[in-house]
Amino acid sequence: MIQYASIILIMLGLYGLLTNRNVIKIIISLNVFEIGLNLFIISVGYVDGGLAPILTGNSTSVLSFVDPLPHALVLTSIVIGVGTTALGLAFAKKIYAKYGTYEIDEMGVE
Amino acid sequence: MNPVLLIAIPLLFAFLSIMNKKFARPLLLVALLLDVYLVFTISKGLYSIGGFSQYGINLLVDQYSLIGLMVVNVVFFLTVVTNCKEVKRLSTVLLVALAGVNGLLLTNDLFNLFVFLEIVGISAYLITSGNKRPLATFNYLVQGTVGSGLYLLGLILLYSMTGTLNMALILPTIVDKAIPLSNLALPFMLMFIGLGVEAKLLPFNSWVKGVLQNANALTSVLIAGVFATTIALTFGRLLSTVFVLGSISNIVLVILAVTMLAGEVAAFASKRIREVLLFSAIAQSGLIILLFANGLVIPAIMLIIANIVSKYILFTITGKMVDGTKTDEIESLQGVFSKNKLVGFAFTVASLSVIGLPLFFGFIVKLNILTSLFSQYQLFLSALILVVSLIEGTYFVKLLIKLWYSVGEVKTFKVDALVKVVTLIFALGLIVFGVYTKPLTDSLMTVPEEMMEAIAERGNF
Amino acid sequence: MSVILMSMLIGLGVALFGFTLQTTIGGINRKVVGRMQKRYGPKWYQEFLDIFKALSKRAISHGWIYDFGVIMAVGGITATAMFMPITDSLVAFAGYDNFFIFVYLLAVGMLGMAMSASGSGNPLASIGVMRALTQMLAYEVPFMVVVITIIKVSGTSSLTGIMEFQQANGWFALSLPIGFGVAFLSLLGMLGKKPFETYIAPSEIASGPMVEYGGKQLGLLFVMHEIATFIEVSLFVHLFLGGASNIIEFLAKYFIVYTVANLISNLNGRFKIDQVVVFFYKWPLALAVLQAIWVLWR
Amino acid sequence: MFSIELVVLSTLLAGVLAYIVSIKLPKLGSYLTILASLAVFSVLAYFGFNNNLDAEVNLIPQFVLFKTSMFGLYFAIIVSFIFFMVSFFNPYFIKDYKYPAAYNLFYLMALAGTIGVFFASNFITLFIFFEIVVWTSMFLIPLGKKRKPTVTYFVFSTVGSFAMLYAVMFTFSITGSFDLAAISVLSGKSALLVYILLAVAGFAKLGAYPFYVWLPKVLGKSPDPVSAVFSGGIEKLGAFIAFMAILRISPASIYLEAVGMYLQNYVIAIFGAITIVVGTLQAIRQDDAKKLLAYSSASNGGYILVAIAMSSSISLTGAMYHILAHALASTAAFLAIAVVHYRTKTTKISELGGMIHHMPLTYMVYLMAIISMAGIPPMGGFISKWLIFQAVINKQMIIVAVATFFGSIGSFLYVFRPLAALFLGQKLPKYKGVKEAPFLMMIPLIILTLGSFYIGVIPNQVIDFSNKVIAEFGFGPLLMNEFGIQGANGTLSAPIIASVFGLGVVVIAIIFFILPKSRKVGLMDTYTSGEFIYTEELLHYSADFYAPFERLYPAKPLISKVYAMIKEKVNELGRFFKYWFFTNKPEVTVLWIVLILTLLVWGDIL
Repeated sequence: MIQYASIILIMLGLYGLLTNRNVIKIIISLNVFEIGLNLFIISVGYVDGGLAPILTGNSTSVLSFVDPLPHALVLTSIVIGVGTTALGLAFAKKIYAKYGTYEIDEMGVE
Repeated sequence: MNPVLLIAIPLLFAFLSIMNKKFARPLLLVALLLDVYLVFTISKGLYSIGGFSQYGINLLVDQYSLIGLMVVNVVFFLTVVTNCKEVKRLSTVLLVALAGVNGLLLTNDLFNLFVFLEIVGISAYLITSGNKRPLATFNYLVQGTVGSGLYLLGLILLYSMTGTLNMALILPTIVDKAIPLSNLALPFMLMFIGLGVEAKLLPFNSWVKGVLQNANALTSVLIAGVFATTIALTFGRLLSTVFVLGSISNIVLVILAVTMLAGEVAAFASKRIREVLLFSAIAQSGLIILLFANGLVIPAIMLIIANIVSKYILFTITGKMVDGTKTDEIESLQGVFSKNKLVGFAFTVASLSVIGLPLFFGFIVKLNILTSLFSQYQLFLSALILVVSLIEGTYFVKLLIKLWYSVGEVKTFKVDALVKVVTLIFALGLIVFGVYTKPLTDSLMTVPEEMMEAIAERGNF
Repeated sequence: MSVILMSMLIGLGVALFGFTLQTTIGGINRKVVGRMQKRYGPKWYQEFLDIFKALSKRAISHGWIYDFGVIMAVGGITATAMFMPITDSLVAFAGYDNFFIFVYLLAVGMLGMAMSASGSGNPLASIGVMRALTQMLAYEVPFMVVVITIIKVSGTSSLTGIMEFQQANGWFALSLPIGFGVAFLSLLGMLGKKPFETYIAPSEIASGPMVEYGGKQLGLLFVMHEIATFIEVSLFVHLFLGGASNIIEFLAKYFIVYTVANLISNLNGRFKIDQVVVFFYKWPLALAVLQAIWVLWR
Repeated sequence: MFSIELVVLSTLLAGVLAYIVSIKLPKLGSYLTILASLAVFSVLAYFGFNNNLDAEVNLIPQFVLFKTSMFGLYFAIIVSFIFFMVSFFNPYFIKDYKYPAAYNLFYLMALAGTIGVFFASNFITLFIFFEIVVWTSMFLIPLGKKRKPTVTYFVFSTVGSFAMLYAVMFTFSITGSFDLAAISVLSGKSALLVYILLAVAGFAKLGAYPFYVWLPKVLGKSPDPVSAVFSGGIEKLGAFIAFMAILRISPASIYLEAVGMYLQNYVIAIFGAITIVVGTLQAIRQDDAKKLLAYSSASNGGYILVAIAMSSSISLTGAMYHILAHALASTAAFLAIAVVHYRTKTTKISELGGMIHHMPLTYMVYLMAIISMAGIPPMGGFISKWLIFQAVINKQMIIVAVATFFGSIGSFLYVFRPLAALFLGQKLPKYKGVKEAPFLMMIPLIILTLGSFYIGVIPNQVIDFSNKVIAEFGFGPLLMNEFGIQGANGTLSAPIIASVFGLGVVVIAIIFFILPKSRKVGLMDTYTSGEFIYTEELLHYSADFYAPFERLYPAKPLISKVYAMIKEKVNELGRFFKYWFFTNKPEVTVLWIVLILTLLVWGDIL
C-alpha cells in the first residue's frame, strides 16, 4: 500500500516538474519526487510483522527481521536530497538576483 | 597502497581547505599530485572497506579502473594546472569533485556509486555556476537530480529483486534466482536513464547546451572531458558487468544511435565554436555508450582516451580563444590561428584525430571500432557510424579552414606558455599513438577478461 | 624502309590527285549551278586559276601563328589525304587506312586553320571558328554512330576492307538506308553546304574563318578546302556506295555524290547555328541510334 | 634493391625537413620538394623497371604491408612523375601562400601517400594511405583563392573513402582477411555490395558522375600547382580503385548478350558515359580556364571508366594508356595556364587575349597538350582514344559510343576556347609587359610535351608495360608489330601517321616558303566591315564564346542542386534537433523520461 502511495508521490513530483515554470515550485516538485523516492526505498525493506534488526539475546530467526539496508540507504539519500535542495535554493536566489523574478517565462531568452 | 586514499585524501583536503581559504589552491595541487602518484603505484585487487567483505562497500582496482584513473587524474591535474586563475574560487569544490570522480571509477557498489554520482553532480553544478548563467546551472541541477533519483529508484528495485548491491554479485544472482528479463527491464531502464542524463544522451541532455555554451576553459574541460570520461567509464562498467539489457536493448540502441546522429547534425548546423564542440561531445559520448552496449569494451576505452585527450585540447584552446577575443562566433574568429600557429597546430591535430584521419590516434580508434563492429556483423550500425563521422568531418574541416584562413581583420588572443606546452604534448601524443599503438593495445587486451573474472569469481569471496 | 618511302610518294600522289579531282569537279559544278540559275557559269578550270593567282600574290601576315596555322592546316589535310584509298587496290598505306585516322587527322587540319584564323585577331574569324566547331559537334555524332554500325557489320574499320565487304554483300546505302540518309545529311554539314553553311555565311560574318586571308595563305587554304572536300566525299563513297574497283567507277560515284550535295545546297537557305545542333540531335541521331540498335543488338 | 617502405618514409621525412627549412626559407624548402620528388620518381622508375623494388616492411609497425605489382608500379611512376614535374612550379608560387612551410610538407606527404596506396598489399594499408592523401591534399587547397572547395573536396573524398572502408570491413567480416585478393573470393550479394561500394570510392576520387562536382570547385580554385597535381596525379587514385573493383570482383548478375558484358559493368560504363557528356557540356561553357580544364578532367575520367568497364585487352590497354596520356597532357595544360596565371594574375578567359605574343613557348605547350586531350594525332591521347573506340565498337555499346563521340568532338570545342580567346585573338594592351615563363617553369613544360609526343608516336614501350599490367588481371596482351597496334577491327600505326603528318607539313612548309613573302601587319589591321575600331578589347571575341550552343542546355548541372538540397536538409535536421532536444528547459527532459518509461511499462503490460 505504501508503495503505491510513494509511486503516486513520484508521479506527482514529475508532474510538477513538467508543468511548473517557477523556480521555487520546481524545487518543491523535486522535493516531492525525492520524498516519494525515499518512501519507496523504505517500503522495500519492510517485512510484514518483522522485528527491528537488532541482535538481542533472543534466538529469533534472521528472516524475521526487516531489511536494515534500505534504512541506511534512505538516510544517505535524504542527506543528499537536502544538499541538493539547498543548492537549488541558492541558485534560485542567484537567479532572482539576476533577473528579479522566479518565473522562468519572464526572464526572457537566455 | 589502499585505493581508498584516492578518495580520502581529496576529501580530507577539502575539509582542510574550508578552514583556511588561503591554502585552498596549494592543497588542491598537493592532493592532485598525491593522487596522480597513487594512481601509478596502487596495485590491482579488490579492497573492501571496513572489512565487511561482500556485505560492505568494495573498491575494485583492475586494468579497466586503473586506465580510467590514470587518464582522469592526469587530465584533471593538467586542467587545474593550466587554468590556475579560474581555479582559485573553486578549489574546495574541485577537491570534492576529485574525490567523487575517483570514487565513481573505483567503487564496486551500486549505492556507493549513487553517492559518488551525487557528489560529482553537486560539484559539477557548483563548477558551472562560475559561468554566471544561474538558470542554465539550475536546469542542470534539476535534471541531474531527477536523473540520479531515477537511478536510485532503479537500484532499489534491483535490490529488492536480488538482495545485493555489490556489482560483481548482481549478474550471478540474477542467473541463480532466474529472475525473468521482463522484471529486470524497468530497473535497468531507470538506471540507464539516470546515468544517461549525466552521460549527455539524447533526450535527457537538454542541460548540456546551456552549461557548455558559455563555459570557460576550466569548466568545459572538466564537464566535457573529465566528468564525461568518468561517467562514460562508469556507464561502461555497468553496461558490461551489471546490466542485462535484454528486452530494452532496442530502446537503448535507438536512444544511442539518435544521440549520435542528433549530436553531429546539430553541430553541423551550429555557428558558434563552443556549440559545435559541445554537440560533437554529445555525439561522441553517444558513440562510446553505444560501443559499451554492444560489448565492445576495448574500442570504447580507446575512444574514451582519444576523446578526453582531444577534448582537452579543443576545449582548452577554445576557452582561451573565447576569453581572449570575447566572441565565440566562428565567423568573427576567422584566421585566429594565423597568429597562434602552435596552438592552431594542436587544435588541428586534435580535430583531425576526432575526425579519424590516419597518422592520428583517432584513426586507430575508428579502425578498431569498425573492425569490432564488423566482426559482430553490425552492418547497419557501422554504416551509421560512417555517415555520422562524415558529417563530423565536414564541420570540423569547415571550422579548421575558417580558423586558419582569414577574410578580414584577424582577432588575436594570448595563450600561456604552459597551455601551449601541454596542448602540444597532448597533440604529439595523438600523433605518436596514431603511428605506434602497440603498448596501448597490449595494456587494453586484458581489460574485458579481468572485468568478467570479477563476476565469475563472485568478487573473490 | 623503301616500302614506306614508296607509300609516301604514292600518298603524295593521291593527295595531288584528290586536289586536282575536286578542283575540277568543283569547277564543273559551278557551271552546273550556273546553268540551273540560267547563267553561263565560269570555265571548268576557273578554280585552278583562282588558286594559282592567289598563291602568286604578295599578301599580309598577322604574325607567325597566322602562317604556322596555315601550314599545319594544309599539311594535316594533305597527310590525311595520303591515307585515302581511291579504289580497293589503289591505296598508299595498305592496311592502315583506318577510318579513325581520317576523322582525327582531319581534325589536325581543322585545328590548324582555326588557330590561324583566330590568330589573325579578327573577331569575325573567331565567330566563324566557333560556329564551325559547334557544327562539327552536331554532324559528327550521328555520322559516327552510322559508321560504327558499318564497322561492326563489316568487321573492319579499314576503308578498303569495308569496300570489299560491300562488293561481296551489297552496298551499305541499300542495306542501311536510314544510315545512308543520316550520313548524307552529315556530309552536307561536313562540306559546309547549305543549309549548314552557317560558319561561312558570307553575308553575315564575311566568310567566317577565311575573312582575313589573301595571297598565298588564301591560296593554300583553298587547296586545303579542296582536299578536305575530296576526303569527305571519298569517305562517303567508300563507306556507303561500295567504293570502287577502278578509277572510272570512283570518278563517277564521286561526281554524282558531290553534284547531288551541291544541288541540294543551292535549294536551301541557311540554319542558325543552334538550329543546326538541334536539327542533328533530333532525328538524325535518334534514327542512327535506332538503326544501330536494330542492326547490332538483334 | 630498394624498399618501398624506405621510399615512403624518406618522402615523409623529406616533407618534414622541407617544412623545417621553409619556416625560415620557404623558397629553399620548395626546391627541396623538387629534389625529393625527383628522387622518388627516379628511384621508382629505376628500380621498378628493373624489377628490383623490395616490398618488405621493417620499420612501419602493425598492419602496413606492401607488395610490388606492375599495376601499382605503372600508377606510381606516372603519379610520382607528375609530382616531380609540377614541383618545378613550387618555387614561383610559394611566396603567394599563407603557409608556405605547410605547403611543402603536405605536398611531399601527399606524394608519399599516393606511393603507399599504389604499393599497398592489403586493404588496411591501402585505406590508410588513401586517407593520408585525402587529408594532406585537402590542406593544399585553401592556400589558393578560396577556402570553400576544401570542404567540398573533403566531403566527396570522404564519401569515397568511407564507401571503400565499408567495403573493406565488410569483406573482412566475411572472408576474415584484409588482403587485396580477398575481394575476389566474394560471391553473390556480398560481392555486389563490395563492388558497388568500391566503385563509388573510385567514382568519388576520379570525379565521375554524380561525384564530379568537386573537380571544378577544387581544381578551379586551388593554387595552380595543386590543380595540376590533382588533375594529373591524385585523381588517378580513383582509376586505381576502379580498376580493382571492376576487374577483381565478379558478382554474378544478368549477362547482357547484346553488349557482351555483365549488367553492373554496363551500368558503370553508362555512368562513365554520363560523366563524359556532362563534363564536356560544362567545360564548354566555363569562362575560367582552370575550371574548364577541371571539367575536362572529369570527362576524361569518364573515358577511363568506360574503358575499364568494358574489361577486354584492348579497352584495358586503352584505359592504362589514357591514364598516362591524360596525366601528361592535362598536367601540361594546367601548368601552361599556371604560367599565364603567374604572369597575368588571372585565369579568366574573357579577361585575357593575345598571350601567344608574350609567351609563345607556353602557347605551344598548351597547343600540344590540347591536341593530346582532344585525341588528335600525333599525340598520346590519340592512341588511347583509338583503343577505347575500338573496344566500344567491338562491344557494340551504342549509347556509350554516342557519349564517347560526343565527348571526343566536344573536347575540340572546349580546348579550343582558351586557345582562341586566351592565347590568340587581339593583343590586349593591359598585358603589355608580360613575359614568357621563367626558365625553371619551362623545364617541366617541355618535358611533358615531349613525353606526350613520344608516347603518341612510339607507343611500343607503354603498351609493353601495360600488357604486363593487364596480364596481372588475367587478360591477354594486346598484339603489336613493328609499326602498328592490332585492334579489334584494324591496325593503327602511330609512327606512320606521325611521319606522314610530318611529311605533309614539311611539303606544305616548303611550298609556303617558296611562295612570295607576306608583309607583316598588326593585329588591329583587320577587316571590320567598314567600322572604325581603335581599341583592342572591342575587336577581341572571348566572352561567351559558345553562346549559341550554351543556350541549348541549363547552366547549372542538376546534380549540384541535389547536393545543395542534401546540405540544407542536414542543416534543417540539426536545427530541428536543437529546437526539440537542446532547449534549456528541464521539463523537456522530464517529458521524455516520462514518455519512455510509459512506453516501457505499457509495453510490458501489453
